[in-house]
Amino acid sequence: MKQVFAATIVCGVLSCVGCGPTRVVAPGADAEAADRVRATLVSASTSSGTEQEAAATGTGWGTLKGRFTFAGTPSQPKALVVDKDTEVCSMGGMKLLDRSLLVDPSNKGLANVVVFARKTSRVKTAAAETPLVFDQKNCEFLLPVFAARVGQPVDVHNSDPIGHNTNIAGSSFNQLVPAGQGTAYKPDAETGMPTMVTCNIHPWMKAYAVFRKDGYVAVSAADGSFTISDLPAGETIEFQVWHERSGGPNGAVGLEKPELKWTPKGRFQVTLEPDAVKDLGTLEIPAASIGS
Amino acid sequence: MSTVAASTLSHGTATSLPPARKSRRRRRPVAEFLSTYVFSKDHKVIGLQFLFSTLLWFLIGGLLALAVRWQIAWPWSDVPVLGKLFAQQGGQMAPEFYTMLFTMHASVMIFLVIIPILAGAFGNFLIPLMIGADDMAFPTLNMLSYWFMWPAFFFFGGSFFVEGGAASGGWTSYPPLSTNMNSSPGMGMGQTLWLLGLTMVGVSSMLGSVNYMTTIILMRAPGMTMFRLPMTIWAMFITAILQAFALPVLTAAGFMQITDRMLGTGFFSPEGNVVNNGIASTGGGQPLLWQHLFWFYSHPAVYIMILPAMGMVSDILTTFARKPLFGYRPMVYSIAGIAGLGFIVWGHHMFMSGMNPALGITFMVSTMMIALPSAVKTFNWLGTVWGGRIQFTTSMLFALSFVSMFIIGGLSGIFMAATPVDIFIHDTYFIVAHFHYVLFAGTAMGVWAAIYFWFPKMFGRTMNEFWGKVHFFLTFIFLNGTFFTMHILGAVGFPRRLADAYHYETFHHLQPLNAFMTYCAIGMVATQVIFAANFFWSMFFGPIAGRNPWNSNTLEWTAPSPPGHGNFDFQPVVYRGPYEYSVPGMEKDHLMQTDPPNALASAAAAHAH
Amino acid sequence: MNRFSHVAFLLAAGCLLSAGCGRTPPASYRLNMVEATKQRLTTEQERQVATVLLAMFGTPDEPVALPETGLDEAKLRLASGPVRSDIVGRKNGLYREHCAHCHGVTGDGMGPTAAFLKPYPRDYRPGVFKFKSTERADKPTHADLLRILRNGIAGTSMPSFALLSEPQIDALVEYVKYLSIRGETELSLMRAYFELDDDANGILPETREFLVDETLTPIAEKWKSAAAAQIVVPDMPADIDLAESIAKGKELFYGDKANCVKCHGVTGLGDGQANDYDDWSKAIVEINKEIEGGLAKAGKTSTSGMSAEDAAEHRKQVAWLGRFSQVVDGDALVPRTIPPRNLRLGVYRGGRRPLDLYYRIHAGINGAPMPAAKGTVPPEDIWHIVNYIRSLPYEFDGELGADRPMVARDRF
Amino acid sequence: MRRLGGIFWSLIFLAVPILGVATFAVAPSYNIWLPKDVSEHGSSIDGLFYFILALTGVVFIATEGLLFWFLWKYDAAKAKGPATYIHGSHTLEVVWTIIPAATLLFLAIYQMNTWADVKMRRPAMAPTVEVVARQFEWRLRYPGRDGMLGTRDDLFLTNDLHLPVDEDVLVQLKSMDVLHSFFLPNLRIKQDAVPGMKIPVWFKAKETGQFDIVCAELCGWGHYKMKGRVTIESRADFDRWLEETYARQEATQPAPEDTAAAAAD
Repeated sequence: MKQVFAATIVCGVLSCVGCGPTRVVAPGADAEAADRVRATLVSASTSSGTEQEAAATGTGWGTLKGRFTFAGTPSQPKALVVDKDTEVCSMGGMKLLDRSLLVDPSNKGLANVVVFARKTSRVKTAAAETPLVFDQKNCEFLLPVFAARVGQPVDVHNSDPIGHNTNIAGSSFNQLVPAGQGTAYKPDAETGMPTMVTCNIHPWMKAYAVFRKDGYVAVSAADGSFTISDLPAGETIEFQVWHERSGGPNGAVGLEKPELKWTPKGRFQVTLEPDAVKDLGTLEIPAASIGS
Repeated sequence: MSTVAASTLSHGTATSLPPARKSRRRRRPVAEFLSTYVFSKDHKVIGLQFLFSTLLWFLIGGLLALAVRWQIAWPWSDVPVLGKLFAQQGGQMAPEFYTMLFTMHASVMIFLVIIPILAGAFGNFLIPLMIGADDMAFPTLNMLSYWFMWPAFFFFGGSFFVEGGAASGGWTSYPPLSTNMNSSPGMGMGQTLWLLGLTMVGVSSMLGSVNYMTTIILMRAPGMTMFRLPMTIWAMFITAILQAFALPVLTAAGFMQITDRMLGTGFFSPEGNVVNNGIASTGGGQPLLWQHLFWFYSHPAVYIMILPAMGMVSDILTTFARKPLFGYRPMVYSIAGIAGLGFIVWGHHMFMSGMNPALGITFMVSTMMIALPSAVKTFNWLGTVWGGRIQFTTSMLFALSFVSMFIIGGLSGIFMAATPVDIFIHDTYFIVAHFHYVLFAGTAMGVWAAIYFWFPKMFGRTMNEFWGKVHFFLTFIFLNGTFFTMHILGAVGFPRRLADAYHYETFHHLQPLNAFMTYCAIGMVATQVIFAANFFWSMFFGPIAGRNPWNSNTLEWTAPSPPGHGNFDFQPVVYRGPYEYSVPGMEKDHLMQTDPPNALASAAAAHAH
Repeated sequence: MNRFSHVAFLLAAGCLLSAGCGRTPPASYRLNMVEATKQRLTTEQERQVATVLLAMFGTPDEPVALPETGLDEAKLRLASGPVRSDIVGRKNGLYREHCAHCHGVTGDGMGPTAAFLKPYPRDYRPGVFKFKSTERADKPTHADLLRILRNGIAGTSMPSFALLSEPQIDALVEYVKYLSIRGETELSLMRAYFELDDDANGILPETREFLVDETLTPIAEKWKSAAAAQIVVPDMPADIDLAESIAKGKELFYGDKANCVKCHGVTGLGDGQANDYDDWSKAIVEINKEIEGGLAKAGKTSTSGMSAEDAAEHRKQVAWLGRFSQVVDGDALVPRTIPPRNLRLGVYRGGRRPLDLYYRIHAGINGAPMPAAKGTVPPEDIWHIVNYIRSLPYEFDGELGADRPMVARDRF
Repeated sequence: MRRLGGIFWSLIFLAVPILGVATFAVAPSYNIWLPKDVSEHGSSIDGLFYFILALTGVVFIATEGLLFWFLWKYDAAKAKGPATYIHGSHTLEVVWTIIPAATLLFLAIYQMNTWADVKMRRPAMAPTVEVVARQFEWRLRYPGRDGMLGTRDDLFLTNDLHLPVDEDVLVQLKSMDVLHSFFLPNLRIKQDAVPGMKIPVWFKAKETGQFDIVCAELCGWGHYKMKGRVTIESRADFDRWLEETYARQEATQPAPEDTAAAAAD
């Protein structure tokens, strides 16, 4: 008899093998809706419904400044694993430290926070022709976060006696940079959120680059302060705030600042007066919003 | 049928006796149940446990075969039932899944069905009964031999659910494919479990074979000389010897492969062998070594898988031909001859393996020679049927089909033995046809014959003859439809184990034929539902059978059906060989081994008047 | 008891037979769940992406190619759908017959066999291909993909399909492009949600402007312009003899200008760099870091001290991290480091023509750490490096032992 | 009823030899038979195949026929009287032991020569081509102009084997990872490729044409993928092909068809 029951069980198992691999359920498409969408796509007629441009465009130029601080005590930065070219990369036993969370011990200032304007109606100056220098020394990018304007020449430089390569993720750029020389690069597209820059020869080397068409972008200094000047006044500009370690979506820094309409996507809005400096004062980033 | 099925007792005296039950001291019912049905040391219960387990795995193996056939007939098409598993892939099975399917089909059928059902189920059930012993020599070993199968069941069954799936290196699991975890999915945990399972089956068989040899040598009833043993017992005896001598080699080889995989010993893979950009193997091993060791066991093993069937068929043929076995001693000698030669022919599996071709010639000759005893046996079976009075019972039909099919399987073997021809048909469907004719059309049919024949002795009831014949008819048709066509597939050179052979121009046109074979295979498996239904129905509701429903001669038919603990309600004494049918000058057409000579005399006297 | 067991048996037989009637749902494309979760899309947003993609690209059985994609739907039909032959005996469903079990029905490089292969099969969805005749950031040309299909990729599990008929290979290439364009569109749609203004309340505009003009066309254009972006290869310097060229190449190989030695190693055995990833794996590595770090941090912080909404926020974050790790387990392969090529085996994945090596060195390998030498190393020097590399498998080098060339001889 | 039973069953068993022979008889007309043989030694292999087929065919028909006849004649329902009481016949046993033994022994000796030709009598020559089996493709390497394998002018190819007709060719067979088997159905050649072994395979093709290369030893999940093609062509064509392929392998500029396709793209 037992065997009979065993048979039943086994047959049961055999007949209902349909579980498949343990993957999360991906939502399926809505067929009717899809047909409707396809209809609109194949119809050459350009249906209206595009979001119109920002209406108000004032005159004059203003400046935005502020200062980011970190509420809480940052943990001791970890030392990076340096296993190649140690004679250069850890000269005299010098350790390379993880620079993803740099807080000024004196005034809690948080460095390397990126602030950039998402869209502006006007731009004051054209991209400068003087090349920016993005240098690396002792197997470390000198700038942990590097902001540049699209079209502005960048001299990706190597001040080390050894060769590097610089690989800007999501761009066309992954070039050899010979010792003591530089390689010219002209950012050709906006990055949106900052993108990672690495050296494949020394995988611990890491930095971030952000390229903007209008060049309205700032990286907070060691004391956490930042300034964006020559912004178009008289219109509501939405700014995006980013930090490498932020736990928000794509590194966005969300703050509790209703007066600035600060969203969880790390965006706030300000309207500048002509020839005036708007100081946002101290923007305190809670420890909780900084991810691992 | 009715007269045959009707129980006629050979012993007027025995009927009055109640079925013997050794008085056991009362225990709690649970313990009672456990010791009687689960951890029983009674050879009959153990035999039945083997029978049920193996039949269950027979079903699983058959379903695996169906999945394999589906892929061969309609490659990459939506698989029924299994398709749900592959929803992510549009319902088509992945090639490694296919390799896993045929690997496990072969492994299950060989190691969990054929070997244990012959030696385990029928060996256990029949040996003591047919030699007149009240049980095996070592009941505890006997119990262990069954319970050592369970780890194997779990290893084989469980391996389907580990990462990468079950073993997928073919049932021969040739290294380096099988020793290198990188070589294929299923070569990880699955293959290890497979090897462990194999070892467990080996242990079980070993315990069994020791037991069988001892029992047959020491515990025969008074008067049961070696040359009065029924062929079944002779076959079991020699099978046991084969196992005892061949198995250690396989077990050792299996452990070598395990250490190759787990500890990086390099028995089987050459140095610096890189598979799938994995880590290079170390230690200069030799892949052919495994093939030698493996086939040194596995060739005798194919005789382990057929000899007992031959023995049982011999007994069934004589019973239903009502005629003595033709050439009893030649039959015994040929079994012994097969067993002896079986140890020096393993190389014929390796003609194309890169083994020294000169060695190939040696093995060709020995292989040709091993066809001889098989031929002798076949002629003797024909001789047995000749001049008989054939009763077409289901059991007899299966037995006859065994002879008929074994002829095909035997003859097709000669093609493979001829080395030059083997160059072309090696690893094609010709060999697949060959071993399916021997193992399915041969052994499996023999097993069915034996089940229909001894079912009354196992459960005290006879199986339904009509449905039995339907079962035989359909199985017989479908199996030939499936397997005979494989010969001509092989003649085209259609290789085995290919997930999709139709992108080769040479084989492109063979798809319809394969589709036909798959239909037959589906029919064949579906037919077994009839058998299963008949089996379980008759177990409970079949007509009650007496001690000797088939008017057969051998000792088990003098015991009650089913025999109680201790088998015989009187000590059987043997006066003659097992095949005294249609002895002239007697009204009864069978003369049991236990019939005392005086009964014979009186019968003769009665005849005189 | 008897009857019951009998019934049990009939049940067993019954469920076996009835199981035969189980049908399989039609094949469907799987959403890029990793990106969707990374972008924290809601279920509605995921469904919108799926719907829009269905509208723009159809299903694996009935692919759709908008004219903007520049794809040939006839070819796609030949390659798509389940494996079958039509009346005239022409094979359809080529992709699922030859490719899907590694590259996956969706082209996500996650077919059933994928996880096992070293290296992993390509994930078409980011639209990044390694071996091509165009500059690093550009798409491969049709001819490049044809070459890969014909020759396979030596040293990987990508076999050669040279024995398929021309139209069949052509159809497969077209289908790979289709899957790639589809995947890129999916990515940019999913990323578009973050760029949305807040007044759009999380719904992408389902207009022709946005979907075709702003999303699909730029992607398709890159594919169309690939042919124009083919690298112009100067002729190999003829005035210099091979031995000399090889000597120069060796100098450059070890010099800190070309710097090959840093990764391919002093011996050229590819042992210079052990712990770098290709872009596909690196993305997953970063995600795993984020998840592990986040969960570890969450484990340390207690919600007790927080305000209600902070606590809610915190719980939401933890839930997201949990789901993300679950998604990555199911929808991404375990990242593996990518070793630099062993140059002494004589196995050249992108092809062994000097031309192929020139392309690799000139433009680097997109998606892989291999940087571009163009601009740093002048063309004729690149040719010298090519010659040197081609000589490595046959180089008799005392330090490496006299048996080293045997490597080339026995395993190319 | 029971009479009919006996008749029915014996006819079933009669169907075995009839249908069996029929299958083999009609198979060739459906082209389900030995593929076209283009090798020199193939004829002797096929001859042997037919010889064994005939031999076994006779035995098959005889034995199955006898079985049917006995079933038909000795059906208990029809035959009168008791069964023949006989335990065997020594002479018969001897006869049907000696005859098969002689036949089988003859068969064994008769085919040794063919076997030796295909597998033992290696022609004294350098390898025409090296075939290295790999999961899951056939890697081919031709010695270049210097006729030596392992030098810089080697020619590397995959799956597409070209060989000259009417010449002895020697294939040096190796495996890179696991067991494979080099199976040329139309050339009646099969040889396992074993990692760590260099196995010579030789044959002479009689006709030009294109034929399949099949892997006949399970080599992993992609076993079925190992499709190769052997092109047998005249010496002149073969040499031209070698030159062209070598030129293509050494290309330093994109092939015109590539740029053309690119332009068209």
